[in-house]
Amino acid sequence: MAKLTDKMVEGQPDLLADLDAETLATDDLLTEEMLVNMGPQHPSTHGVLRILLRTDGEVVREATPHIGYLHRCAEKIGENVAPFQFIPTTDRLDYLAAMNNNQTFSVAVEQLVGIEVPERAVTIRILMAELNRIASHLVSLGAYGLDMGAFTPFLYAFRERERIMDLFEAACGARLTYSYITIGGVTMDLPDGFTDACREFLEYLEPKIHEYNQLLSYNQIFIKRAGGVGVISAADAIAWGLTGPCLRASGVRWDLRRCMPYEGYEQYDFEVPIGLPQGGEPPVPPGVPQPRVPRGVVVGDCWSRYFVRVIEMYWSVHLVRQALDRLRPGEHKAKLPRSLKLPVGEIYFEGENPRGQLGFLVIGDGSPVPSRVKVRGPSFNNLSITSHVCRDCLLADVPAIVGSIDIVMGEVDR
Amino acid sequence: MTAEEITAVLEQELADAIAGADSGGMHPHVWVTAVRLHDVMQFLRDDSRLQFNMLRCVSGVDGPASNEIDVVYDLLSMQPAVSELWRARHAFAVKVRLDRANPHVPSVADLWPTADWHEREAYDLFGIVFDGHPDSIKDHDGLHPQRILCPDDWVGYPLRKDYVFPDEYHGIPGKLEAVPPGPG
Amino acid sequence: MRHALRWIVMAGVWSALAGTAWGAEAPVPPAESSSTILEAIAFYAMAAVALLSGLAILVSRNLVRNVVCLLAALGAVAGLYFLLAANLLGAIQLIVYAGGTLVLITFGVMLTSRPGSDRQLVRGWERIAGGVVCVTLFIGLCMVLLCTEWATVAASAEPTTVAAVGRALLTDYLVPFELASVLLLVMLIGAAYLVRRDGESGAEDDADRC
Amino acid sequence: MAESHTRSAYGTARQAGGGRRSSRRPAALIFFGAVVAVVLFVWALAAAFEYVDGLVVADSHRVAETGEIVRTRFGGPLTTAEIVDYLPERLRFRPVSWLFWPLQFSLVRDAIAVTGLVGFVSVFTMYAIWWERKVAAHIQSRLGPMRVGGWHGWAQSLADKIKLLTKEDLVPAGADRILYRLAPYMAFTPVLLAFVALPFGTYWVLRNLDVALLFVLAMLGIEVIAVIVAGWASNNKWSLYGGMREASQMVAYESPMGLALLVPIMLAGTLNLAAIGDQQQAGFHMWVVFRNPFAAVAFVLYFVAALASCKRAPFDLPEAESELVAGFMTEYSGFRWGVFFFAEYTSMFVVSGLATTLFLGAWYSPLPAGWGEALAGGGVVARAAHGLLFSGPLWFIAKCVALVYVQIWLRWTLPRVRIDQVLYLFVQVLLPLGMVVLLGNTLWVFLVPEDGIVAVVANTLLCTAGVIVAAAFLGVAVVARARRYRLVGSLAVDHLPGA
Repeated sequence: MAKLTDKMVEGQPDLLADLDAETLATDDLLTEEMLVNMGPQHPSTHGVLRILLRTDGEVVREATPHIGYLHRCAEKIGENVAPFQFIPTTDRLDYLAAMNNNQTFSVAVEQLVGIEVPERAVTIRILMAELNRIASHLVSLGAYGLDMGAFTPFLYAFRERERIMDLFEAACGARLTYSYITIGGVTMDLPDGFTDACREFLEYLEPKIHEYNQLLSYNQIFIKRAGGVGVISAADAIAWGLTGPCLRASGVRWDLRRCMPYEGYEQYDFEVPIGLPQGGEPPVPPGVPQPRVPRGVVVGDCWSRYFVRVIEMYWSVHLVRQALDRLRPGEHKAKLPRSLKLPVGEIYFEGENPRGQLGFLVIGDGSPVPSRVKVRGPSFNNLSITSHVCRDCLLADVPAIVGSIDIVMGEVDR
Repeated sequence: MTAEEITAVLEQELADAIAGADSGGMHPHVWVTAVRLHDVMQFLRDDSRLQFNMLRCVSGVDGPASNEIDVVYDLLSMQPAVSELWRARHAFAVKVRLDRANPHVPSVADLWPTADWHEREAYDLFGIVFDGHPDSIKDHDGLHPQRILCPDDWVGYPLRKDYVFPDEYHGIPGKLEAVPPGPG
Repeated sequence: MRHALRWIVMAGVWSALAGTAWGAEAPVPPAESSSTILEAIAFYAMAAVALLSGLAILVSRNLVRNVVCLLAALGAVAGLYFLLAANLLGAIQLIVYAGGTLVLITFGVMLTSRPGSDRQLVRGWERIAGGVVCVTLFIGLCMVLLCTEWATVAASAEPTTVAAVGRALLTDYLVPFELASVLLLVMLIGAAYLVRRDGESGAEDDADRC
Repeated sequence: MAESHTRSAYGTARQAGGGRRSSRRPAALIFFGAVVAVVLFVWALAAAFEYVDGLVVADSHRVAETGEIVRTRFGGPLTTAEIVDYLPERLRFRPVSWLFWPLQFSLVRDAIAVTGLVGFVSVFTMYAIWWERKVAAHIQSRLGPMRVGGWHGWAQSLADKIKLLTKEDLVPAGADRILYRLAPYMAFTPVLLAFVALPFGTYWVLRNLDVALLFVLAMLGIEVIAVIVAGWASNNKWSLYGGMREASQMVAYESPMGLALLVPIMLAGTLNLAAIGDQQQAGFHMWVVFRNPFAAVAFVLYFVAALASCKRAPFDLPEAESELVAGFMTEYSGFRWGVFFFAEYTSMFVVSGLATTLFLGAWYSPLPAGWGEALAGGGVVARAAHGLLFSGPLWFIAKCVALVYVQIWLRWTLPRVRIDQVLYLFVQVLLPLGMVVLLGNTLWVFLVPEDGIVAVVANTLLCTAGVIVAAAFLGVAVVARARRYRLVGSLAVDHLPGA
């Protein structure tokens, strides 16, 4: 198919550029094909993403995402620093889920070197990763409401996220880029009083998620705007390498924490919610009012992607509670030599991030510095399906679809 | 199936395409010749026993010591299930060794559309040209997949070991000490 | 020339809108005192605006400028109606023309004009024929204007209330009223049919047409 | 602890500069004082004139006319001599009559009225903007502007206005200069003109037009053209989209709005807003919205169409932030953007003014006006009590403010509707509904006897429904106020030691 490239854009005369009132004849006003740049500065592109839209009136004929505005070449840094110095760079990949990034990279290196992580450290890691998953989903739900024009849910979501920020700040002093989970365990042990503050937060959060359902999820206008829009079939999702909530919303019950368990996730009991057709009832932990999928929703559409994240927040709360019960006193970090020599060999490990499967290919060559660190960002793959999904949709649907895929540019551009 | 069985099936079916195998270790993979890569990938995806339906990652690896560039394809086979959990059958990797001066390898974007962006990134950062890539353009570097992360007129491939960061780009100084020639 | 045009448009829009407000005079226009002078000023201002913005429409080729000039012209005509204490007519003129038709014209012209279709070549003899027709028309109009003696009715004490118009419509002029409504209905159905015959059928295509 | 420290430091700085401070009057205070003074002076003049008009003009008119009182606030012949003759003895010395001399020219009286009107409109709009930010904040469990001008940041929109005034006045390259500058004023002037025919009270109307309703609708229609022109002239693809969306939205909502307005006209029998308002004075059961079920549905239909007409709440597509950056207002900044904003809030008031006058018993309180007859004629205090309890501009403004509140409330809870859904809703759902309501109302007016059993039952049912809805509003407000700490939760919680 004729791909749209920047070269063609330069060639395209900007219809309105040389508008001089006298010379313009009426025919230039005809709404034939128009090239519109949504981004890189645009209120609803979640960061520095530029989507070139070829539109005919309100209907978008083709949408081509252009990325690379936030490219810092993190992988080059990976090849020049020791693994525990690379941890702060992993914070800045998916800057809304720094704990999960740290955890995945640490597990990859630990499996490569063969380090035994103490029991308490593993539990703290799962506790922190699931809390960060809740925080990340809160941001994506709030931002998605904003894309649809509902301003209020964003504020509620950030009000809840503030509580999680306080918990993280108490644990490791940072609010966004924690570098708390490192190779061999966690940098500092939990402060006393953390576990009851965490339990109190979970008591506070659970009814609030139900409140959002009333405010946004079951709102008729929201369902009309999101239901049946940007439908991705299971085959397309797998073909385009979609992972995480986007894959599950298309009906694929696949979650690395259950299908390829790591870090002791197999000992925790939780369900994997998937996109359900109209009237379906997603699995919910006990004590939570049973949500039901409203009319007009199709498996794999924007609404399902949004709602899978809501249900996952319920299960993450359930997981954090189990992790809190499982906490035993003990070492918080394994004893490691000063400069950790990486064995000659390679490993490709993927962890379940809030946005999908974050993969690390780490190749060691005997020196303390890895010879190659490849980062497979889930948003990078999730975003690649935009041009396939946004064909012949309305202009107002493009932010809806991109918002439901929930991308973070730090992870796309690396 | 275990890594050894997969290698055995591959050697039995496409013996000439396989250049080596390392099914032990944590990252079981098989070496494939660049020319026959597309057939191997086609077989891996469509064979009833293997069914690798998800291409997880395409990564370029630069090894200046042996003067070659590798391309690593990480594949995963997911066992679909109607309502309960999908099962992970097996994960496997395919590696191709290319000449560092003129790395060419056929594109697999037609088998897994996810490869489209991964291959563009591999070209952008390593200079590996994927022949037959759907988003190819012809410019000063000849026919190649379009760059995805760096600007289109960027010179050089950043992740190569021998890459030297440019002094300036459109007047923006690259290095502190190298004072760029005054613009204009 | 462009500056003059600019001032005409600005004066036109301002006086038209001011005229509508001020023109809506109290029901009893006082016979004497200074207001007749004000009325005369308003009348000539609005007449001038109507003429000049009409002229401006001919001169300018930019659609949206034409829209603004048309708005000024229609507003001025509405102002004149208000001056004549025909408030109903003034309000209808504003709603139907300035509010509704103008938007539809803008919308219609923008969506339907094909590129290059309106640049017909005007050859020599067509120009002459056009000129002749215009001159004859102009002379005819002037003769009509000068020869007939207009029935100068006294300034009506009461502005025609809506009730009076309504009663007249449904009693004395019922037949033309019904005929007009039938005509409108036929046009409505015709328009719907034309759009439908354009190849699209079914409701979901309408979503694409907007 | 931190807060007090800075204040004291700030305090000390002030003492240090004490000497200089007294000479430097805060500019805002002077400016605001001037505005208040002008508004008060105009209101005082209008009130004085209304007092004189009440005394003098009433009799002269009844004599001249054929019995029917044609009395408007500012119409009718009035000479200084007449005024002075009727003044009480002690006021009759030379300078007073000299003072009233200019009032005889109707143009002067109009000028006073228009100034008062513009004064009211600008003050109301300024506070509507501030109020929307406060209401939105409290809906979103935050505080909104708190700092500018003291108590709850009351001078916030004043500060915004001054900031907008001082912003650079730029016109985008390639924009159509004349139209770009003209568009905001084309948007604002018609909405202000709508106030000419909008009655605040029986005599509180600048021009008691016989076709007042049509005139106000016409003015709202012209504003659309300003948006299209603005969208086109700012040479920006996003604003072109905003302009086009406004055009298609206008085509969609105009017809259902017209049909919905036919119902109260049919019940009242006239287009004169003052007359329609006066027919609803016999207590709240006589309000049009409670007359028959079709009128109630017509009110809801009109309100939805009105939301679309002033681009509010779910229908704010022409300036949809998340899709079109800022729609037709993308290229506007500084004062021009302020004028567009002003026009939007003023049209919100005009639209709710129409809804109040036509459906919610205009300037009459729920108490039947008959009870207040004794108070009406009395002295100033009695007239004030009458104004507060029974009928007067305060009731009209209160109802309009309530409807504006509903519009604000809707904006901060509902997501935005898509353009084809708006067209579908208005053309294929509300238009047929409007026709059914019109037909139903016609049959109801003809077939159902005015005080027959059916009409009374329907009326009481609707009245009870109305009372229940009003009580529900108040109830929710009170309960939420009482439990506001428990609901909001996190604002009142103490942070962890480390945080």
